[in-house]
Amino acid sequence: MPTSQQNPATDPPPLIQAQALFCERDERILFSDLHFDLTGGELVQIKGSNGSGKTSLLRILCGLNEDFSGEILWKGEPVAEVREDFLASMTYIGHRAGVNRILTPRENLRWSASLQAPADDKQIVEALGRLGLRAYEDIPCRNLSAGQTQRVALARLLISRASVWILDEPFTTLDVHGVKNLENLLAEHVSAGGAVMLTTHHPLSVNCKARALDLDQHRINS
Amino acid sequence: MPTSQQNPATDPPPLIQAQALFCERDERILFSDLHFDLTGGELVQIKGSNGSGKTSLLRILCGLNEDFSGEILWKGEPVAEVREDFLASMTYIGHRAGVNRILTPRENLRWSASLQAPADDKQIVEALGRLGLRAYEDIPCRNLSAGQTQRVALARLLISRASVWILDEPFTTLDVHGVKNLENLLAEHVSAGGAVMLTTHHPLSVNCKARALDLDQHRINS
Amino acid sequence: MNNAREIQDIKGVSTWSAFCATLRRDLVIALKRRNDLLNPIMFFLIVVSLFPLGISPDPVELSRVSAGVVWVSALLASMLSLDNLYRADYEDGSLEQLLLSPQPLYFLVLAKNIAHWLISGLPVVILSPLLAYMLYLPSEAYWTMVLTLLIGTPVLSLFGSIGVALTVGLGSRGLILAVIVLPLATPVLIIGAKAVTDVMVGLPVGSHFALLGAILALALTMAPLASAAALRISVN
Amino acid sequence: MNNAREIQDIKGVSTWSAFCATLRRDLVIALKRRNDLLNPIMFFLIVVSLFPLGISPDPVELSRVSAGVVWVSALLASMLSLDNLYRADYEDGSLEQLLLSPQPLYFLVLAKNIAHWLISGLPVVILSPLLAYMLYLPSEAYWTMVLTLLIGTPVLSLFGSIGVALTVGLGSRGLILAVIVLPLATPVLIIGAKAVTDVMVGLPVGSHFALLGAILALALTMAPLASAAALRISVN
Amino acid sequence: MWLWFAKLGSPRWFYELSDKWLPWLYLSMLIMMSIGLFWALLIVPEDYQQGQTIRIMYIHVPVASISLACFPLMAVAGTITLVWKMKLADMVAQSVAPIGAWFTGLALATGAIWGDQIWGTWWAWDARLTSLLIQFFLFIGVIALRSAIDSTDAAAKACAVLAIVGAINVPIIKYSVDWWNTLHQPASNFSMDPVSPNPPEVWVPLLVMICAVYIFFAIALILRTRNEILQRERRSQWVIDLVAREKNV
Ligand code: HEM
Ligand SMILES: Nc1ncnc2c1ncn2[C@@H]1O[C@H](COP(=O)(O)OP(=O)(O)OP(=O)(O)O)[C@@H](O)[C@H]1O
Ligand SMILES: Nc1ncnc2c1ncn2[C@@H]1O[C@H](COP(=O)(O)OP(=O)(O)OP(=O)(O)O)[C@@H](O)[C@H]1O
Ligand SMILES: [Mg+2]
Ligand SMILES: [Mg+2]
Repeated sequence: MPTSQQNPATDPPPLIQAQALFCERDERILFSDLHFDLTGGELVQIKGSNGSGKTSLLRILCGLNEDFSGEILWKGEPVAEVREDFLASMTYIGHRAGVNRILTPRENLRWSASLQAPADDKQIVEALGRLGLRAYEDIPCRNLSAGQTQRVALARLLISRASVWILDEPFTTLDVHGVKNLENLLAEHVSAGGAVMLTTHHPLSVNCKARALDLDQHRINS
Repeated sequence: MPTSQQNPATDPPPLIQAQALFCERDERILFSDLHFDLTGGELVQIKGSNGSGKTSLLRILCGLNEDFSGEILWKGEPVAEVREDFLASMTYIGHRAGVNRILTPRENLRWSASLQAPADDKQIVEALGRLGLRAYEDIPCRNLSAGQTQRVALARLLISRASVWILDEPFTTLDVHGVKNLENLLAEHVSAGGAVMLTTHHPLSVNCKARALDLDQHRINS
Repeated sequence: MNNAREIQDIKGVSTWSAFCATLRRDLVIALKRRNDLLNPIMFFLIVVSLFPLGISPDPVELSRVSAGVVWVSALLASMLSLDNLYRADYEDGSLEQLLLSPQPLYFLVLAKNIAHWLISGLPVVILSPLLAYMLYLPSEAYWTMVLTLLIGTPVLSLFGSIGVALTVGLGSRGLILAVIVLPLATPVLIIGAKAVTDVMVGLPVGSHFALLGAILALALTMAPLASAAALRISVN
Repeated sequence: MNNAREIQDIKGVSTWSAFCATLRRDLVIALKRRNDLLNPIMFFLIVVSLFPLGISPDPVELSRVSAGVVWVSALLASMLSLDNLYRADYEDGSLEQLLLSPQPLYFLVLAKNIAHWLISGLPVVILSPLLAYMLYLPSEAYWTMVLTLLIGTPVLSLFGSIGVALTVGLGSRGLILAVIVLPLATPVLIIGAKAVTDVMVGLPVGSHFALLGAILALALTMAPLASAAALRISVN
Repeated sequence: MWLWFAKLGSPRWFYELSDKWLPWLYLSMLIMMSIGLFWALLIVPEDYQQGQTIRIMYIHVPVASISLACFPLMAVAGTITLVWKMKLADMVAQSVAPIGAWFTGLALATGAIWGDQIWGTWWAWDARLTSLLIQFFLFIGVIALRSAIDSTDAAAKACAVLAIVGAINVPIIKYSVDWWNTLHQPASNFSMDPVSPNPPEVWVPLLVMICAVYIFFAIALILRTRNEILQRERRSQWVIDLVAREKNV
C-alpha cells in the first residue's frame, strides 16, 4: 500500500522507504514520483517490461547508482546518514554474479563473508550444499556452468545474516529444482521477518506475504 | 526418435546428425554415446539440470568446442568437410549475446549481416522493430538494459536466412511479451521448414513440432 | 586454415564485403571511443618524454639514444594498444560470431589487424618526427626513421595479434601478453633502430629496408593464419 | 570517504579481518595464476634488454642511460600489471560487492594495492641489481637504485590504482590507463633516476630520499581514498 | 579412425619402448661422461692464454649447442600436435620447454662465468649472447602460456602455435642480432673453432662431452615425457595395470 495511507504512529517505520524517486536515463524518464516502502516479513516483486528501469531502481536503492532524485530512508533515517548500518544488513545480487572465476566457490564465499558477516567454513559448505553444489566446493568457478555460478552467488544470501535481500533476476539460468529451491529460501527468509525485493520475469510462486510493484504503471498494487 | 529406428532410404538425411557424442569435463562424463538428429521443421529443446552439459553440447554442435569424440554430420556428410556450407546456414546465439556495447543495435546487426547473409538497412530496422526495439536503433548498446541487449542479439535470427537456429537460453532476461514474441518467431521458423535447437529452463509453449532431448537421461523422448 | 583460399574463390565477393565490414566496424568503434585515437599518441609522447627526464637532458647523449628510444616507445605503444584487439569481442561474444562466420577467418583477422594498425600504428608513425626533434635526432635521419616505422609497426601489430589471440581467454592480461610478444618483436626493433643509427653515421641502409620488407611480407602472409588458429583455440 | 576512521573505530576488529581477507584473496588469485608472479619479472627483464638492442651495446653509452632505463622499465612493468587490479573484479561483479561492504573502503582498497605491490613491485626491486649489472651501472650506485625502487614502486602502485579505478568502467583499457597514470608517476621517476645518477657522480642523495619518502607517505594516506572515490564513480 | 588410434596408442607404445632404451642410455652416458670429464679436467693441457678456464668450454659448448637444438625440436613436436593431433608429440613438446629453458640458462651461466674470466665481464651485448637471451625469453613465454591455460588440449595447441611462430623467429633474431653487432664488438664475438687451430687432444674430449651431454639431454627428455604420459593417461587401463604391477612387485 502507498506510504500516504499508512499511519506512522501505529507500526514501526518500514525498513526501506522510497520517497518521490525520479530517474531518467538519456532523456527517457524511467520513473518519477515513485513512492513505496519495504517492511520486514514481505516480499516485493518489481515487475516491468524490459527497459522499464527495474535494475536501475534496485541499484539506486542499494546506493550503487547515484544519478536520481528523491529520498531513500533506512528505518526512518536518510540512508546516507546510516549507510554502514544499512549496508551491514543488506545483500545485493545483481545481473553480474560477483563470483571470481579463478577462485573456488569456497574461497569466493569466504571472502564475501569476511566483507559482511563472518562465517566459518562449516557454514559455507552448508550453504553450498543447500544450493546443490556439494562436491563443487573446490572446483575453480571458471569451470562451472552458468547456473552453477549463479548458485554460488546465491549462496551468499545464506551466509550473510542480512535482513534485506535485493535480487536482480536471481532465477536466471537456474534449472527447475534450482528455482524451487530459491523460492523456498525466499519464503523462509520472509517468514522469518526478513524483507526481499527482487525483479524477475518468471511467474513467482512463493508462499509468503508477497506483493508486486509494477514499474509500467507506477503504483503498488497489494 | 533415435537414428537407429530411422530408415535412411525413405526420407532425406536430417540436417544435423550427432552420432556417439562423448564429452567429459574435468573427469566428469557429461554425456556418452549420445545419438540424435535434427531435421527441418522441428524444434528440439535440450533439457537438463544445471551443469548437465547443455551449453557444452550446443557449442560442440556448432564447432566452437572441439574436445569431444564422436561424429557430427551435416546433411549426411561429416561437418568438417562441409564446414562453410554448414556455417552459412546456421546461427548460434549463446550465453554471451555477441553485441558490442559501444556500437548501436543497427551497427551491430549490420556487421553480423555482413558476416553471414547480406541484409540492407530496411531489413535491419524491420528486425529490430519486430523485437520491440523501435526507437532504440541508434542508442549505444551499453545504454540498453539486459533484456534489450538480448533482443538485439535475437534480431540476428531475423536477418540471417539460416535454416538452423542454435540458441542457448534465449529467453533469459526477456519480459513476458518478449518471451511470447520469441516463441512465435520460433514457431514460424519451424513451420517454414527451419530447425531449432535450444536450451531453456522455462516451460516452452510453441505451436509447432517440438520434442525434448533430456541430458539427465541420455535418450530422446518424442 | 589453409582452406581459406578455396572458400574465398567460392564466394569471393561476400568475403570482400565481410572484410570491409569488419574493418569499418573496428574503425567505427575506435572513433566512438575518441580516446582510442588519442591514446597511442599520448602514450608515445609521454614515454618518449620520460627519457630526457630519466636519463639526462644533455642533447649530445639524447641524440645518440634517440633512435632507440623512439623505436622502443613505438613498440611499447603498439603493444599496449593490442589489448583492445580481441578482448572486448571475446567478452561480449562477438568473437564467437566471427569464428562462426562462413567467411575465411584469415581475411577477417587481417581486417582487424589492419584496423588496429591504422588506429595505433599510423598515428605513431606520423608523430615520430616531432619526437625525434625533441630528442635531437639529426635531421638527416628523419626520413629513415619514419620509413622504418612505417614498415615496422604493421609487423608489430601482426605479431602482437598472435599473442593477444593466444591469451585472450585468460584471466590475467597485459604482462603475459608482453612476455609472449616482445621477444618476437625484437628483430624489427633491432633492424629499425639500427637503420636510423646507421644513417646518422652515414652508412648505407638499403639492406635494412630490404630485411624489414621481407619480414613484413612474411608477417602479412603467416601471422593472420596463426592468429586465426590461436583464436579458435582460445574460444574453444 | 572521511568517515572511514569512525567506522573503523566502530568495528575495528572486523575491519582488520576484512583487510586481511582481501589481501589474502588477491594473493591467492595471483598464486593460482602462477605466471602472474613470473610475468612482472620477465617483462622487466625483456623491456630492459630492449634498450641495448635499440640503442647500442656499447658499455659506456649504456652505463650512462642505465639508471633511467631501469626506472622507466620498472614504471612500465608496474603499470602494465595494474590492469589486473580491479578489472576482473569489475567484470564479474565482485567490485560491487566490495563497494557494498560495510567496511571502510579505504582499507579494502589499500589491501588490494598492497597485494598488487607484493606481486608486481617487489619482484622488480629484487631483480633490479641483475639488470643494473647488465646495463653496466656503476656498482657504487646499486644500493641507491634498489632503495629508490623500494620506496618508489609502492607509490607507483598507489597512484596507478587511482588511474585504474577511474578507467575500469571504460571499454578500452591499457592506453588510457597509461595516459592517466604515467603523468602521475613521473615525479617519482624523475627523483628516483636523479638520485641514482647523482650517486654515480658522487653527489649527496639524502634530499632525494626524503622527497621520495614524503611522496610515499602522502600516497599511502591519500591515494586509497582517491581510488575508492573513483571506484564509486566508475561502478555507478 | 587411425587418428583416434594414434591418440590412444602411441603414448603407451613409447612408454614401453623407452623402458627398453633407458638402461642402455644410462650406461653409455655414465661411460662417456666419466671419460669426457676425466679427460677434459685432468688430461687436457692448460691453454697458453686462458689457463684453467679453458676447461669451462667442455661444459659450455655442449650445453649451448643443445640449447639451440631445443626450440626447433619443440616446434616440430608442435607441428605434429596441430596436424596429426598426436598426444605424444605434445607431451614431448611440454617436456622440452622447461629442459630447453634450463639448458639455455645453463649456457648463459657457463658463458657468463667464462666471460668473467676472458672478457672480464659477466655479460656483454654480444650477438650470440643476446640471441640466446632472447631465445630464453621465448622459452619462458611458452612455459608461461602453458601454465596459464588449464585445459590440456587448448594449452597443447596454443603452445604449439607459439612454438612454431617462435621457431620461425629464432633464425631471424639470430641473424638480425648477429649483423647488428658485428659492427660494434668484433672482439667479444668470440668464436674459437674447436677443430683447426687446436690440437686433437683439445677437441676430441669436447666431442666426447658433446655426445655425453646429448645423451643426458635425451634421458632427461624421456623421463619427463614418461611422467607426462603417466600423468595424462592415469585413468587409462594400461596405466592402472602398470601401477598395480608396480605395487605387487
Ligand atoms: C653468457 C655468455 C655466453 C653465451 C650465452 C654463449 C653462447 C654460446 C652459444 C649459443 C654457442 C653456440 C653453440 C653451438 O653453435 O653449438 C656458443 C659456442 C661457443 N662459445 Fe659461448 N657463449 C658465452 C660466452 C662464451 C665465452 C666467454 C667463451 C670463451 C671465451 C665462449 C666460447 C665459446 C666457444 C669456444 C664455443 C664453441 C664454438 C662454436 O660453436 O662456435 N662462449 N656459446
Ligand atoms: N548505463 C546507462 N546509461 C544510460 N541509460 C541506461 C543505462 N543503463 C540502462 N539505461 C536505460 O535505462 C533503461 C532501464 O534500464 P534497466 O536496466 O533498469 O531496465 P530493466 O528494467 O532492468 O530491464 P531488463 O528487464 O531488461 O533488465 C533502459 O531503457 C536503458 O535504455
Ligand atoms: N571450460 C570448462 N572447463 C571444464 N569444465 C567445464 C567448463 N565449462 C563447463 N564445465 C563443466 O561442464 C559441465 C557442463 O557445463 P555446461 O555449461 O554445459 O552446463 P549447462 O547444461 O549449460 O548448465 P547451465 O544450465 O547452468 O547453463 C559443468 O558441470 C561444468 O562443471
Ligand atoms: Mg535488469
Ligand atoms: Mg548453459
